[in-house]
Amino acid sequence: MSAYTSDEMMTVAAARRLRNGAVCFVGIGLPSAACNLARLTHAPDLVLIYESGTVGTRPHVLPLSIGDGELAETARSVIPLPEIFTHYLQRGRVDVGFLGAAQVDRVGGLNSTVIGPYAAPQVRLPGAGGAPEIAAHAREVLVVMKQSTRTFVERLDFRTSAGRVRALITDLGVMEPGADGELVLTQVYAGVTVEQVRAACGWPLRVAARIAPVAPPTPEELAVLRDLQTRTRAAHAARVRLDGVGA
Amino acid sequence: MSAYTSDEMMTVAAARRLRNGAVCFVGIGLPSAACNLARLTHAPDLVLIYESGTVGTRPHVLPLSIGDGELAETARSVIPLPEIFTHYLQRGRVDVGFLGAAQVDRVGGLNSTVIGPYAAPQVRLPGAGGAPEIAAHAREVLVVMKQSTRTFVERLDFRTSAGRVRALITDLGVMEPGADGELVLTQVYAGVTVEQVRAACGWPLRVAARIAPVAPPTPEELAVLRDLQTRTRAAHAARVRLDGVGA
Amino acid sequence: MIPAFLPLRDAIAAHVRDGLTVALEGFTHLIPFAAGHEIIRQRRRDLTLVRMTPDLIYDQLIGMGCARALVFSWGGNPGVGSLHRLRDAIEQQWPGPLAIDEHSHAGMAVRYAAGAAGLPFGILRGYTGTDLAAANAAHIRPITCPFTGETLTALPALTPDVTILHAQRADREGNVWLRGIVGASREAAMAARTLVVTVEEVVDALDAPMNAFVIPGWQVAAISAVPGGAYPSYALGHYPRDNAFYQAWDGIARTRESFTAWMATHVLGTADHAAFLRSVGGTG
Amino acid sequence: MIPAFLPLRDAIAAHVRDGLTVALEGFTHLIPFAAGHEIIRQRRRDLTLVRMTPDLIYDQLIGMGCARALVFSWGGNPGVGSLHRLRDAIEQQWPGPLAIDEHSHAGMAVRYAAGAAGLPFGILRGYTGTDLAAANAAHIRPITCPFTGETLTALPALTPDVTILHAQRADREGNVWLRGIVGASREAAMAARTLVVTVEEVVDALDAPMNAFVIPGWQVAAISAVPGGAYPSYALGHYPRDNAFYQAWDGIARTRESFTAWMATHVLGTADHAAFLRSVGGTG
Repeated sequence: MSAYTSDEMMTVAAARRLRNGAVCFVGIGLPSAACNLARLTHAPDLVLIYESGTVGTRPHVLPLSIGDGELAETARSVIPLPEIFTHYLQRGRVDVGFLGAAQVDRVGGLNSTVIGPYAAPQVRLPGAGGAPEIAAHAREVLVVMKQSTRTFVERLDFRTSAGRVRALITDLGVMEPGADGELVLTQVYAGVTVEQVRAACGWPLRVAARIAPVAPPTPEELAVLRDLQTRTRAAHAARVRLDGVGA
Repeated sequence: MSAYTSDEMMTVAAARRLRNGAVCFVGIGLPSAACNLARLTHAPDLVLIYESGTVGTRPHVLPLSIGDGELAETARSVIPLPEIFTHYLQRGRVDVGFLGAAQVDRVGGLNSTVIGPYAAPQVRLPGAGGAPEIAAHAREVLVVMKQSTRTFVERLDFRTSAGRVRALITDLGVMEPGADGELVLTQVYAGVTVEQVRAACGWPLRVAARIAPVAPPTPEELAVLRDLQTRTRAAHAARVRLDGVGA
Repeated sequence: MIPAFLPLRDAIAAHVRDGLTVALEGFTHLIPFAAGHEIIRQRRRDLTLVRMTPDLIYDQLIGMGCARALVFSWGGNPGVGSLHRLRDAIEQQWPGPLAIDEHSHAGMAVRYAAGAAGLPFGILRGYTGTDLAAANAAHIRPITCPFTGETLTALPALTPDVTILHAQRADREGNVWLRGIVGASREAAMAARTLVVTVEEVVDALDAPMNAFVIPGWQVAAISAVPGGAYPSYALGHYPRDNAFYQAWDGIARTRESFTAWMATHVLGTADHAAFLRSVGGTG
Repeated sequence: MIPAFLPLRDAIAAHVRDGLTVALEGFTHLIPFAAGHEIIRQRRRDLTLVRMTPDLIYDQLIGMGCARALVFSWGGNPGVGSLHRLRDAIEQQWPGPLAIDEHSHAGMAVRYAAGAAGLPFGILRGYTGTDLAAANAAHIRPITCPFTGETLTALPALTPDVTILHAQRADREGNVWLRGIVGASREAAMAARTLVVTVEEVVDALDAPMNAFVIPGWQVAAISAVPGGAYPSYALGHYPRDNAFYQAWDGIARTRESFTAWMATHVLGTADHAAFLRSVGGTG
């Protein structure tokens, strides 16, 4: 169990940032894995809110979509989506919001809209979803993204959400905003050098005077995460048959 | 059964105005009696909406308050009150709104707020409730009020809702707006003279060239109405005891 | 995380302080009478009371001198007539002056909804052709649609310091389930800085159907189990509205003397809601 | 009063005409796939398609040339990746150009809610510091709070000509009960000029709990019983989401050729939804 992937390290590093009892606005993918890992380890009373309208949900397998039935069936309450954005997010009831994106800039601005010009994009990305208001209203915003010079860019092609990031957790380390708002490398994972992090960043990355060490995933963290992902893969691979439906 | 009161005639006249299938925004008191009388006689598919959030309700006894349990238990759906005013009334889904008031003027403006100046009233009345928006948004507004020179006034002390009235049904007859919006007497009940109606009105009442006759309550109308009111009085007189509660 | 489960006396003492803006909501149904009586027993003063329909409990709070202001849309005894104590306060300033911030039902719903949504104001097509806006210009203003140019009405958000609700049921995590007519309870709860709830019962599992109106426990500051806590209003599934009491209130509240005597006996003279219920003949 | 109970083919033919603005809502759950396929079979054109999350069914409608515009807030295959047909339309104008009116989820919810409320616009604290407003100035404008002076964002109401929903159940009066994740279905339904619903089953009595999300039959224009009508999305209590199909769609839709062939076989080549389900191996 000593070997682990950089994705696993990133997920574990994100999970550790969540204090027990926090109210989290959870996105699909890595944020969902991190939040549920935290809930299944050190933070059993984490309140997970998915934008589909499920509040206080405790899924047994990770959802593929933001609105899988698993989320509804394990939720404390299932409410209309508009109330998630008004009564919870905009009203200031969300402690932690998680975001990812196709591009991030040095102040934590995010792009998930287009690569190239908006009117004639080279790549049309999915778009904003909940991101602009999560970035605006969650007390604390965490961004989780794998690093590359293609995605950590000097200039965003489109600003989908404003920079207001408490921590940017990558597959190499962690960046946090300095006093002027520019992201500073504050942690690197075991076996990663500062030069590696710099090389995978598209702007000249500032580095903190003191780089904090990050403990590798514990055996428990790895076991819980892998178990969750195994259950999830099995659940998502099964084709659905409707033979009984309408019979 | 040939004898009937002027209140009964007024309720029956109001009930007859409701076509089967209409969506009615119902207020407490006489409107509620009229709507349920219509539902129990010629308009079984009348859709009754009470502002408390009960949609498509079919009470067995008339409610004393706008939110009696009877309304919830016999409703097709029970929804939050704000949706009644937004999704139903303001969105234009209500065919008929019923109003009453302490004062009415010659264009159907209504006062249910104060007698005397607003800042220092002689009589503080309950206030607007749903009236301003019912008057504004229902396709058709019916007002039901007993006539007197004290209540049918030249000048309102306060305009709680704007005049936009299809018919003003009194205990003596019916007034409807003319081309310029001023109310004109168009019907009088059997046994009532035009002079009586004029004498009980605080402004010089216009009278239509042809006054339509109004058929007295039928035996069925009277029987259904009296039965409903008898059931209702019995239900409201019973004191509630909570001996089992919390046991 | 989990709300404090407190005796009602302690919940009111902890959260309802002199001078605060307090909303006791519930539209005819689930009106938190027990909480209102406890506020009277603790002789709170200078409250700004918010409620769509003041009802008897606000008649009592106003008559007992707890309020300096009232935010409302319909102040009567439903199906019966006046609230005599509310009238006396406005018409004769007894027991003291009462400032009013008056709206329509639709307007109050919009104001709560704006507060619940974290917005500074809400909009409606309303108040047109009425004297309401002129009477309350501080809280009712025109606004222009930036797309159509149409003029609508803007109203400021309501964000009570404390909202108090009564519900049928809470579980041990403090999740609260309201069932039946809910009025603007959801919006009043979400608009509040602090939410206090009384319930008919605390159970191990809510057993609420999916999509029920459940307030998560982590949003609730304090919960008090108060069986009969909505009486003489009602709690669907527990006891009906005491319409006869509502009718009797008209006589009790008509004079200052009969009102004061009744309150001295049944509210100030009772230690808690169970004693109140016994004293009015609701139990025992 | 009571909606028309029609075969889906007739319901679509009667209500979805070329050039209309049509919203097929349902957030991941209860997505009306059968209705979308029927629109494709009937070769509707120039539709303005409205949906928070376009999902596979809009990928199909767009790829088959039914749409001239898209109003949306997130256009991907959830948890999988791109909607390749949506991308191809925007990036390469295939099979034709696609105008877009793009928002955030919060913004789309506000737009539906404004439409549902009969207001010309809605407001939110949103879009601040983003490029969205500049990219879509026709539909995103600043507005000033008349009480605080704060600048907020105004968005125009959405009022689809036709909203189509899928639900678990309707009764014989046409009352419709949706259970589980509802997304913005309520607002999309109330905003619509015409509401068309497909259901898993029509029953004698809904047996919905009080406070359930029930749409009164008199607001529904047409109801079609279509078992499996949300597949490969899901209907809670009837069948789960076919996550494996969503993953497989990535390969099917990746090229114009594989997409067109699949649609020819499974949608254009099937007479109705039952035949579609058989053809994709969901039944039979």
